[in-house]
Amino acid sequence: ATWTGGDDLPTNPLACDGTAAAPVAKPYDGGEVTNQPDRKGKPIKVVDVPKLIGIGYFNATSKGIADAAKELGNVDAKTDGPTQANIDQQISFIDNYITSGVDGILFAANDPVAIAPVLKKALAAGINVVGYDANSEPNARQWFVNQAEFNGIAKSLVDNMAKEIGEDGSFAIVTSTFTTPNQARWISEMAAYQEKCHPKMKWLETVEAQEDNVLSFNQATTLINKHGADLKGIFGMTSVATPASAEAVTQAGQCGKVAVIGLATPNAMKPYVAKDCVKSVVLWNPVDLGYAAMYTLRAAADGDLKPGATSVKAGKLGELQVINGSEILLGAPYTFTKENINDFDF
Amino acid sequence: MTATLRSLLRHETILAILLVIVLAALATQSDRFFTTANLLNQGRLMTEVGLVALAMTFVIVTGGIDLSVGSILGLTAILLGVFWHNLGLPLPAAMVLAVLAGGIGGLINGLIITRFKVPPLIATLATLALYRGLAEGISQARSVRGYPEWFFVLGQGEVWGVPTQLWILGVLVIIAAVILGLTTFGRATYATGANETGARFSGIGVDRTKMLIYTASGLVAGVAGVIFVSRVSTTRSDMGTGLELDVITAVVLGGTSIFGGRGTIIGTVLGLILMQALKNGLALSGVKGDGTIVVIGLVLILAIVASNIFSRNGDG
Amino acid sequence: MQPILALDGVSKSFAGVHALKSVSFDVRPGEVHALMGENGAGKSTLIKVMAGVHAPDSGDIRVNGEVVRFASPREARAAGIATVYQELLLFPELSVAENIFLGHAPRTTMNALDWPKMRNEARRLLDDLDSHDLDVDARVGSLSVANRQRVEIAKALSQDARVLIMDEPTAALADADARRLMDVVRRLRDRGVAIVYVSHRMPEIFALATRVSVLRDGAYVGTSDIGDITEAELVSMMVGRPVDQLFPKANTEIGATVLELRNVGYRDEIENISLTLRAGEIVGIAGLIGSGRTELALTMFGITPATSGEILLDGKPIAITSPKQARDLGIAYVPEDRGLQGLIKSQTIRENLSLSLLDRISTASIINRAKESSLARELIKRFGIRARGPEQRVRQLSGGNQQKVVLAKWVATEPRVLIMDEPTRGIDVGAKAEIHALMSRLAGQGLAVLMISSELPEVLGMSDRVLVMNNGRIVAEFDRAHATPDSVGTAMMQTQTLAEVA
Amino acid sequence: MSMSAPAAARPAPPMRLLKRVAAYGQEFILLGAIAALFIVVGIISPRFFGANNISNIFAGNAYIAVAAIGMSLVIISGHIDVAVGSLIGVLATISGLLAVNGYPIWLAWLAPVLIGIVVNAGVGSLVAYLRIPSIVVTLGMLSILKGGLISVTAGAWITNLPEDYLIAQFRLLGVPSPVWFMVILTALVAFWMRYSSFGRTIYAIGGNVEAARVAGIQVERSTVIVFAIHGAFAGIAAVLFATQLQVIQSTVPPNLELTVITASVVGGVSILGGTGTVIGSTLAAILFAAIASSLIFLNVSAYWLRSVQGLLILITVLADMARRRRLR
Ligand SMILES: Nc1ncnc2c1ncn2[C@@H]1O[C@H](COP(=O)(O)OP(=O)(O)OP(=O)(O)O)[C@@H](O)[C@H]1O
Ligand SMILES: Nc1ncnc2c1ncn2[C@@H]1O[C@H](COP(=O)(O)OP(=O)(O)OP(=O)(O)O)[C@@H](O)[C@H]1O
Ligand SMILES: [Mg+2]
Ligand SMILES: [Mg+2]
Repeated sequence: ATWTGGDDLPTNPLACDGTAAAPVAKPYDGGEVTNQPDRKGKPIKVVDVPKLIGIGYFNATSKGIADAAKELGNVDAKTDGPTQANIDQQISFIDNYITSGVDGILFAANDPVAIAPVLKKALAAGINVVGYDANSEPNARQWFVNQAEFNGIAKSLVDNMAKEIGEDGSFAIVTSTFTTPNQARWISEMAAYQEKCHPKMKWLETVEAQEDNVLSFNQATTLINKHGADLKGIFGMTSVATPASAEAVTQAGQCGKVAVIGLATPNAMKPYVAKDCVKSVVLWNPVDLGYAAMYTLRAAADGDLKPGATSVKAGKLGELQVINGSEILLGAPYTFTKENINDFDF
Repeated sequence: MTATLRSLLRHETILAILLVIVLAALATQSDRFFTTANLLNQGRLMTEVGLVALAMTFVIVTGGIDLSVGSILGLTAILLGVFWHNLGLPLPAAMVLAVLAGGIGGLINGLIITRFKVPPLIATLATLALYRGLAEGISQARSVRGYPEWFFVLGQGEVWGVPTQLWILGVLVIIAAVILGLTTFGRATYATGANETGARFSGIGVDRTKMLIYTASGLVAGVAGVIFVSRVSTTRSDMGTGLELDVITAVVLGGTSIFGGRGTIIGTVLGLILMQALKNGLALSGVKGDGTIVVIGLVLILAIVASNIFSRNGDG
Repeated sequence: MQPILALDGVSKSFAGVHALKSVSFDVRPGEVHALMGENGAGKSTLIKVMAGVHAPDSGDIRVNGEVVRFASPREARAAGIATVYQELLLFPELSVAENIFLGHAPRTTMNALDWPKMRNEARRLLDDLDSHDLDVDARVGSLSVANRQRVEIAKALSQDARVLIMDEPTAALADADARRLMDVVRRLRDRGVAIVYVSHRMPEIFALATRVSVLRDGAYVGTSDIGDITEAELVSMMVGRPVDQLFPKANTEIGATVLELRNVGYRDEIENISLTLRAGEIVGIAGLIGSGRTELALTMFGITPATSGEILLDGKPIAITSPKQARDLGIAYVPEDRGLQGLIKSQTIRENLSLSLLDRISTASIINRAKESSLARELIKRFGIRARGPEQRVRQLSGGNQQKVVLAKWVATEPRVLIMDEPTRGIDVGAKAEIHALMSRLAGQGLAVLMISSELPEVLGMSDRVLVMNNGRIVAEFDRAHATPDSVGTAMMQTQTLAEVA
Repeated sequence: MSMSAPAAARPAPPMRLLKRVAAYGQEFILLGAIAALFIVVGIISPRFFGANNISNIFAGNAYIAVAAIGMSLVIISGHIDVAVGSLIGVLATISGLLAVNGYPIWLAWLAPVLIGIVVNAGVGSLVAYLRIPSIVVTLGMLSILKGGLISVTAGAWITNLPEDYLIAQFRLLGVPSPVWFMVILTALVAFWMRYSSFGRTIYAIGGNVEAARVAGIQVERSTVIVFAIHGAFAGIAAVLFATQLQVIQSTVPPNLELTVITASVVGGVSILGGTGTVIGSTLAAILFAAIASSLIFLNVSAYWLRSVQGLLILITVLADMARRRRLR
């Protein structure tokens, strides 16, 4: 089945040769905090509400936030959120923290539109709001720390796959659910980029496996059994699906015959990379992402990061660039390989 | 007060006392808990669960259960978007049609249960998957957004300083309480749950009663779906996932017997408030989400244990 | 001879109800000791104390002279006491064989259940009870009440008990089956088993019992050898007063035809039923078990709507497709199984009494509670229901009083046709007389009454006309003058043979 | 004219066989459904018959089948457990933590079973002695276990599992060990349910508690034991679940309780208690795996996957209802 999903947003594939698209200068389109008290240099209380808690990825961002808070010294940060990626519960969590009176909110949105009203409420209550990982509508938060742009991730994934399975290879995708916004965007961008730059590659199908280890494994295994030698590569779209797909390939004895490329955290992938079953894992460093988000929030609270700024200082990460009006770019996605994967621990 | 009323109210009394204690305790933990603004806001957040819990009370009193409500909510949300955005219907018409579609979902549950005598748990377990699947299939994972401003009055606005949907919940609570407590239909509901054969042999339209109740359950889930969309400004096919567990917890906490024949709307409302107060109050007191879940689980078990012990002492 | 089982000053109360007040009772090997009393007198409670279901509040239980305490029914059973309970306690989803042997099934050498042996033994026990047609593999849930009763008895017999307690074992049986059962009881008695026997049927008591003991309101009244007492004396011991005549059939004026059935059938259960019911008339239906009498009633009441034929009310064709519709047409049905079909036992008397006439005590669907309560109080008084008040739960009433609630509930709908299925099953003589009197009175007021009963004397005593059913058909009709035990009985039997030949 | 009607009247030998078939009807329906699925899908896409695919279908849901064995016992005894998914999540995490923290492997395998027994004996005690409906207790347990697990682990994945701990990846005679577990446990329990007195006790309690009580069955104790056995199977399922991959997610697998309950009831276990077999629930678990696999093979748009699953459940249940009505 071909990909029909995602959202109605236009895709914007990057140039095949990797020349960066000229950044479009865009005026600040974030939201404004009303009646923000003077927080400059004062201790602040911050809550981080990720999409869900209890998965490796958000454990890592949460660690980055904690690291940054400790480094800054004047931030009291904690992470709390739903146990399932559920828009409604996430909203309730944020709402409760607004009532309890925090100074800053960090979030990774389960749904950009659904989360907007409650974030606007936070802004109206004088709370600094910064997103990371998954954006909301721009005017519902001040800043968004973008780990890597959708089209950048798409390019990185598809290029890596093409390198491993050849320009005429066939591949399939294992994703969480078709409704997860980030994954849906990535897949749309991947489709567009593959069409444009690797037109002979064949996209076999996309299967859903929720954020469930064993289900991902079963789905990937079935893909291998179904397509046999036709299947040259599997994309894992989540930090759950990628190791499970690698496991499926391993247990099917297809290492080296079926490539696994995907978004994943290094720790979960180390065994497969070590055994050469997986050659490249694409991801930014989620610890850095959380770290940058925390610094951005602090800067916004201090009044150092104002609309119109072109960069922000983020501790050990240095200066980060502002793009798209109100987004802060963490950097290009990172490709973990056998050579460097053991340098990371998250 | 008559003996029945007393015995019926026993669990509710315990619950009410428990609620007062919990509210007092939470108020001492955080001075932001017991404020009008917070309480009204909590009312807004619990409306969808509350609406569905009202219908679920009837369902459980008949000795049934409806696990498909969360999926119906998701399906109506999607249909609202599809009717309005893809089919170009006026939004009010789309709202009505979406709610009706929820009713049809409930009607199908009722048909499977009454015509084919499939136990409600199994029937709605199947439609739980079916309706969610339809929502996914119809939406093809697309969201519908960009609703006009007036539509958000329902889920985000206020009327006389009180969240709009809380008025709807309030009105429906009264209607449900009157129907279940005072009318012939309510009596038929209790009789059906206590002894279905006996009710049928007494000239009660048992199947009709059940059909109406399951249909109403679907309709109310549809209304909750529309309110939900208005509250969060978007439609997604995974809306309402897991709603059934919250709803059933509220109803059971409210003293409705899972075996049927016993339960009140007052109890359900108390159960609902207790649950929401715990979620909110604990969060405000600095307890994390997972800790709150644990507390709610414990309260559910302890409340039922307590009322069992008290009522057994009472009955002898 | 020393009693094998004896109770000494046993008391038991439930939430303030003194069900037993210092009762003494014993039974010896080789005798049938009948236990008598009105509904609610405490017979079943006494039995449950002997069977280890209830622990007595005070008093002693002795087995072979030694004081014992039964902590559970298992211990009583281990002491050789087997019980057939009044409310049949069977497992509907399990087979007949398994129901009989549950808890003491034969084992193979490997200690696994020996299914073939279990089935054979079950077959043997059922054959002993002359129940050759009862399949040992049948699911008990699919059996008729009478067959379930047989399973219960086979279950008790399977334990090789020294004491066999039977609580109204014949209540659900037709005469012929009851006689077969009595033969079995005699055989066991002659084998030296001690038997405690509860029944409301006087003839059985006089045919079977060696001694009889009477309880009244939970108190022990006395014991007598059966030869030393007359039926009238026994009745007045039970009731504490002389009882009105049984079968007080008043001659009433029979009016116009109210309900007429023409060639009515339902699937292959009943066929070609034609009958007329007239105002003021009591029509009795006799028949053996499974002859389709209940099926006919269910069809007339809309539970199993007719699949063929015509039904006319006041000469106008009608369709009865649901009980609700039947009720609205003025047809009432007092069902066979009062616990399941007649009552909502967990609800109060008030709620039960008003359930079939809710429309009449409500305005715009809102129930008028004052009206409901006064209606309940009035009916309790009118039908002499012995209860604390309208708010008492029906579950707590004795069988006879429960039956009166069912009757009251239906009479209160002011029906034109009253169908009664086994209206006095398990009812004591006092209550029975009251119900009979009531039936007469209702007919006198112009009701058309259709009475199904397995007690031939009741059918003959109460009916203006008697229909005999067999195999789902009406095979004979007698008017009061010609309905004698011989003629009706012969009709029942003859057709039975005919059916077997066919 | 239905075939079972004359059979009911006089069971001649061939009719008796038919009746047996009818009595085990749900198992035959499921077997038929599985066979039909295999044939249809296999014809359309021969790779469906690949040895790997068949073995994956059987192995993939084996832990669900094992959990459904315990669940079936609970449902047959007239109760239900909606917390089984959370329990499996907790037990899998405990098992993994033991394995990576240097405890003996056998302990990592055994501990979940023992803890499952203890926890569910507690649940069973609340149900049996305090007379709290099982759905209420387990609804509470669902929250407690799920919230508790996340509080304790914060969702940290367990990696670096020792190779010899991964029991679900072992093979015997070329067959994955989960399949052995599933088949052997199902057969053992099926046999035990039919030939042991405790097995029959479970049916008795579920069929009619009052009758069971007067038949001398210690209803309360038996209920606790049934729940404890269910806990043991949850423990085994958790170990199979935990060792299937080289990482353990240490969260509660979404909707697992619904899948397990669905396997039981689609397998023919009456939700009202008193009837059913574990063979049915195992077949149902296999059917689900076969459906999930088939849908991918048949190129059914994954968007419609869940509707198809829902419909199939409905059809199986309706077929069962029709059969039962004919049986009556
Ligand atoms: N479990 C119980 N709880 C409360 N009251 C009970 C219980 N069992 C019996 N009773 C009461 O005890 C009294 C005696 O009842 P019992 O069933 O022993 O009467 P019975 O003589 O067997 O009557 P019947 O002829 O109608 O069967 C009745 O008033 C009944 O309501
Ligand atoms: N195979 C069966 N499955 C379920 N119920 C049955 C079956 N056979 C009989 N019954 C029920 O048993 C009762 C008696 O059946 P039927 O109407 O055939 O006989 P009857 O003449 O009324 O006999 P009885 O003297 O037992 O009342 C009815 O309630 C009927 O529904
Ligand atoms: Mg009795
Ligand atoms: Mg009958």
